[in-house]
Amino acid sequence: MSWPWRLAGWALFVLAGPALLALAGQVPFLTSGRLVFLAITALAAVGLCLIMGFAGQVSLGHAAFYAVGAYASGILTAGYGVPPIVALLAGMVLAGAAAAGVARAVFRVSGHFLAMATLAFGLILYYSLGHFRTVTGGNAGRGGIPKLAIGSWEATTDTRMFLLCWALVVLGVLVARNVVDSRTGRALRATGASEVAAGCCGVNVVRAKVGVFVLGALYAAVAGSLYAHYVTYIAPEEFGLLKSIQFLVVATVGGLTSVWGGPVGAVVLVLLTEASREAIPLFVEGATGPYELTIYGLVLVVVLLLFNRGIAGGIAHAWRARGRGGGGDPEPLAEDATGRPVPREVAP
Amino acid sequence: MTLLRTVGLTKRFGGVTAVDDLSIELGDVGITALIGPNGAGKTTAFNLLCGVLPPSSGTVEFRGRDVTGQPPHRIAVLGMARTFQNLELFGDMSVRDNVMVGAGAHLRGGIVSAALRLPRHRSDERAARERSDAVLERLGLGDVADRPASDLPYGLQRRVELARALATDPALLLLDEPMAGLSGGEAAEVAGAVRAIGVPTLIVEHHVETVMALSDRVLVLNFGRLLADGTPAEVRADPAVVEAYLGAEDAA
Amino acid sequence: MAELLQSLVTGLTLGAMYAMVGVGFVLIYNVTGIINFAQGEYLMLGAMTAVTLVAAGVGLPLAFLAAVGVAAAVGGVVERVAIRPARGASIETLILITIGVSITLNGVALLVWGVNPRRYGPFTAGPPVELAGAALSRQSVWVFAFTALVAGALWWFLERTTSGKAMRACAMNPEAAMLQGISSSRMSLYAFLLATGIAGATGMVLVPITSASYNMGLPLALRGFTAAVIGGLVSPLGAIAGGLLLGVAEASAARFVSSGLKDAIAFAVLFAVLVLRPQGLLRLRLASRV
Amino acid sequence: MTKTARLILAGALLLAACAAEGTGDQASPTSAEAPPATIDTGTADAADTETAEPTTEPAGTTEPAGTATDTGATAAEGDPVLVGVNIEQSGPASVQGEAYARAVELLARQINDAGGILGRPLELQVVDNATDQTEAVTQTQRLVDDGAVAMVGPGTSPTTLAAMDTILSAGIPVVSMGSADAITDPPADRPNVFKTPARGSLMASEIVAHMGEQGIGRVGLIAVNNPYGDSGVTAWEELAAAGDVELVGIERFEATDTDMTTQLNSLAGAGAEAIVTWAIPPGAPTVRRNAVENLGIELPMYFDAGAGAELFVELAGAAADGALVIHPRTLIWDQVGADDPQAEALTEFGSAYTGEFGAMSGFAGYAWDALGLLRTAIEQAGDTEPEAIIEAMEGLGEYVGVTGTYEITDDDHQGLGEGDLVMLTVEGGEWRPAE
Repeated sequence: MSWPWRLAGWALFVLAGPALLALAGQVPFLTSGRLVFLAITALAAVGLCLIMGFAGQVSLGHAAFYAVGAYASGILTAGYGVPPIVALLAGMVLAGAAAAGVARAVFRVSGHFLAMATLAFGLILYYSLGHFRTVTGGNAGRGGIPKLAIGSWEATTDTRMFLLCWALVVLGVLVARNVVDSRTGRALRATGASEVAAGCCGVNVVRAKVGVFVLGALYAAVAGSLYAHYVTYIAPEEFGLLKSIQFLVVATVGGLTSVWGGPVGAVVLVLLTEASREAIPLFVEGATGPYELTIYGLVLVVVLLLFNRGIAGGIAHAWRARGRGGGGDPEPLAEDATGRPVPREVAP
Repeated sequence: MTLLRTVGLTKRFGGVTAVDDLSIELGDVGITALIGPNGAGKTTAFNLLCGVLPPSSGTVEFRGRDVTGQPPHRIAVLGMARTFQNLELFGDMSVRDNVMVGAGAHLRGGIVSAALRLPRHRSDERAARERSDAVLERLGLGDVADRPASDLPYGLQRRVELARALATDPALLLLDEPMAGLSGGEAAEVAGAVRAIGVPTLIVEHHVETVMALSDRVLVLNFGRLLADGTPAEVRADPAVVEAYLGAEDAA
Repeated sequence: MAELLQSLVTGLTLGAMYAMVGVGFVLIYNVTGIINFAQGEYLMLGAMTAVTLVAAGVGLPLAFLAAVGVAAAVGGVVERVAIRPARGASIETLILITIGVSITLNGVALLVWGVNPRRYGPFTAGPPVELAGAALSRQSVWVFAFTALVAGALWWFLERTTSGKAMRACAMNPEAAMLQGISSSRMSLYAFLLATGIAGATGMVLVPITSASYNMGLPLALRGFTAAVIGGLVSPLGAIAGGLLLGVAEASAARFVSSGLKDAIAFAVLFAVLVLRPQGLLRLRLASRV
Repeated sequence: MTKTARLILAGALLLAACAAEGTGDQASPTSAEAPPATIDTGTADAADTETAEPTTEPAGTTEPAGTATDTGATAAEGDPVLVGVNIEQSGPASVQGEAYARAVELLARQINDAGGILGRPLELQVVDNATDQTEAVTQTQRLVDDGAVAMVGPGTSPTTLAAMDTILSAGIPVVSMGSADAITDPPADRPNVFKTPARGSLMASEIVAHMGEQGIGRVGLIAVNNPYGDSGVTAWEELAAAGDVELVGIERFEATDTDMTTQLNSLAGAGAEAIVTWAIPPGAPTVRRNAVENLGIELPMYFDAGAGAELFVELAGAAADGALVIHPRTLIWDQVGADDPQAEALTEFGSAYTGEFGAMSGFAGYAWDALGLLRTAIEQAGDTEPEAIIEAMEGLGEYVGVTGTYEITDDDHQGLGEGDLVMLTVEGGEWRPAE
């Protein structure tokens, strides 16, 4: 794709944040708080896309790293008065170390087994958070966490918090794009195509996978930290299996093999589920919770059946097909081993 | 000077001994051919050399270092590159990206410099790209650099594999039947290219005549054991070889 | 001694529950390659169906049949509507589809039955059975009997019947099975019917112990899966052995380490098994591959 | 006006973002500087002015004006008073959520039949937070954005504590049904937050008082492994530290567990003279059943108020008989004497609730009281301004609810005390005051 398109795509992405913010309050369900959570989820999901789409590792324990970030921030700031930004970095270091350890242990297995090993890791951490009360506050959780502050700038309002989160999402996507479009990214795609050949070309497969797994965990840690500082209270239930599944849903619906999968998935899912939540009572009187659950499940199944590349992946694929058909696309998009496209930029 | 030395290299699969007590030594010049009847253990020997399979016993020494049991990527970084009998291209990636994977073998910049686009990353990328483009030009692949590797005709795909191996800047090139499935003209082109490269090469080949013409030295493997070792002329005259291999072929 | 025995008895009862759920995972995984995250929901469907019927005055045997029927019918429909069309999709897509099915079934159950847990009494009333100082509830005896029955019936089905052998063939080598004229599509449907039917029956038998509620599925599914993995994820009998082992491990952890950490320990066992011995802790001779 | 303001603002943001150069990832921080404060004021304005707009027709609204005009002698007129109800209609705490929803909708209907609040119809906006902390936050915000003058809920401790920051910055009066003391304590830091369930410490000390009469000193505690159980563990650890009771062991179980015999054995083996269970159904009745039916434990067994109601009896079956539950009088609403100060309130609530839904729920009373407190405070304030309602709440004096007689002050945003809870037991499947 030529550079004006590429630039337009990025500009559109950057502007999507302020545009969403302008909609907040206009659309009944789109509160500013929901936008903050949307951005936080998107950020964690970008990391999951890297882990799953590019390192090819199914993770059902992403919330564990989210928890590490949140608890590092919560404990260090509320308990020891550490400045939030330092706590955030500490959370990243801890999550990175944990991810490296898990990755080294877990990459001996693959496929379903890997998914289950990450799931087990997430559950072990979840139960431990509830058990070791003196450190974590136990099931009752931990409050009194200060708002995020960088120097004298404080994210006291939702608007500030959202813009900060969105900036981090943009930055996160940029970093992910850089990695995908680098030696490591090529090495991982090569590994997907032929592990033996990649090894014989000097690709250290394990190191590349561990590296991406750690990077993906860092996204989750930052997201967790943002969550802790936004809500100012953390408790284990926020970081359980359901959260991991939520990240997985967002990333998969968005498109695992696209660095845009996180934000696209988060926006689409929130809009879709909330809009259907608004719409159901128009048809069924007094419909609440249970209907939402059912609709959410159905939407998930249908989206997965219709777009098995995810939405961002599907768009990129369609764009590429169009480009090929017209013969006007000089630089074809790369694809990974399973034939799913690895777009370098999204179609505007 | 010795480039590669194996001592008592052995590989057993269950009850079958695919490579049996193989001890060879390669200097750092010229083209050596490894020949033998089907199932003689040539490809297994290759896999043992470059670390794809761990040996049951014996050692491999490459450029003065014991690399026995080392993973392939470490041996590759030391300077051993290979191609595959059944092509192992990264089919969906472009030809240039295929070659750049090889060209990245010696780069040290990791995920961090890539993520942050540090100057290190830029210079790395530039170096890898320049080297790749040079190799592509040299092998006449410049025009197809941006096409997905799997879109190319078979002969060109063979050449892309060779380019990818060369891009790692090898000290030793292992070619596993590089002419398999090629027409006579294409095979001659590849032979010419291999000659021109000038990197020490160990080549497994089925076309006995091509090999004899191309090689400086010939190793003959039979039932996993080294049967003969010498110049093409010496090997051709060796009665054991004639009986085990050439003779059989002649009869066929 | 009596206390140790009590932990063992408790553990085995838990384990029998996990085992029955694990069996369903193995059946579906072997034939279709899918980890069916919704497995626990079929158990819930069976339990809820039975509880509704029993409350309406239907006898236990009829409630049992209905539980099996409803669970298997839903399982069959799900296989045709949601699983079959996604054949060939990536692992994560398949996992997510089963998760989506699980959420949907959960929501539907909430709509149909509401939030409150319900229960009926043990199949046979009476005081617990005494075993050398350890108490074993009457319903636990029923659960053990049911587990043994399912194990035996499965063995007979897989080893002695044509359909069972076809299913095993399909699990071992789908291409070869296809050449033999075995339809993998039909086998996938059969595996779902069988696994969800067993889940429905299990739910019905468990109601006196666990109560029945719309959200009972997931925790049991997680442990059933753990049981299946410990058993190597290839054989139903392995899953049963894995379930019993997991139950005993959990009860022992609660008794001798900390009841607050028992689940962390149970999942640590899963993690260790997956990382150290992905082929499963138990490779029983008798545990023929499905 | 607000809409135009917001459109202009959106335009400004877009421009700010466009002005930033390059690929634009630096754009967002730049644009974060100027406008944020205005947006929030905009939202707050909207909250006050847009209540009457038909476009904000919320989900799960109970019919507001309709019923009132039909039946009421004093027809409610004017803008409805919007009260948000943020509860757990799905997820792990949905058992409570259902009872809460029933109670508030029932009371709202009664209020509207009686002429509404301040002569205006009461409109409830019931939202489901799915027992999810994130949802608890966004749903709270949503209610505030839609113009709720007060909020009932959330219904559990973690959902309330997660929403706390939003609640505090919104400033509207909130009455939670969560159990944790941290919801209302210290009131200075929680100026607009109240809660209806009794403190865990109050329940625990009432149980200890009862034990003292029986000469019981050594206690084993078994608590569900979630925030609810943690609040019980904390309360008992404090009592033990103060020397009021000896704790021989603390055992935990997961909310989804189905067998607690191992934990019960440990406690019995440690020499407990009584076993205290801190859990809600289905955990609490399972503990009782395991102890009685599986293990034949004959120790006295105490339960906190969470064990509540018909579910305990239904799920524990015959084993329920003899269990001791510390609870508000809601479960024995039809057994209190006419001289009981709560008699009238209990009869009104009990007959209405059981008349509509059959069995009484132990949780329903908390939501009933939450809405009742807010209604009375608004009436007293004569206004729907947050400060006025809060001031009225703190000045209610003795408010006779169904959970107990609340004395809310600026020092105590909970308000229940000694005498509000009674020790109940089950006899033949029916709740009775214990000896």
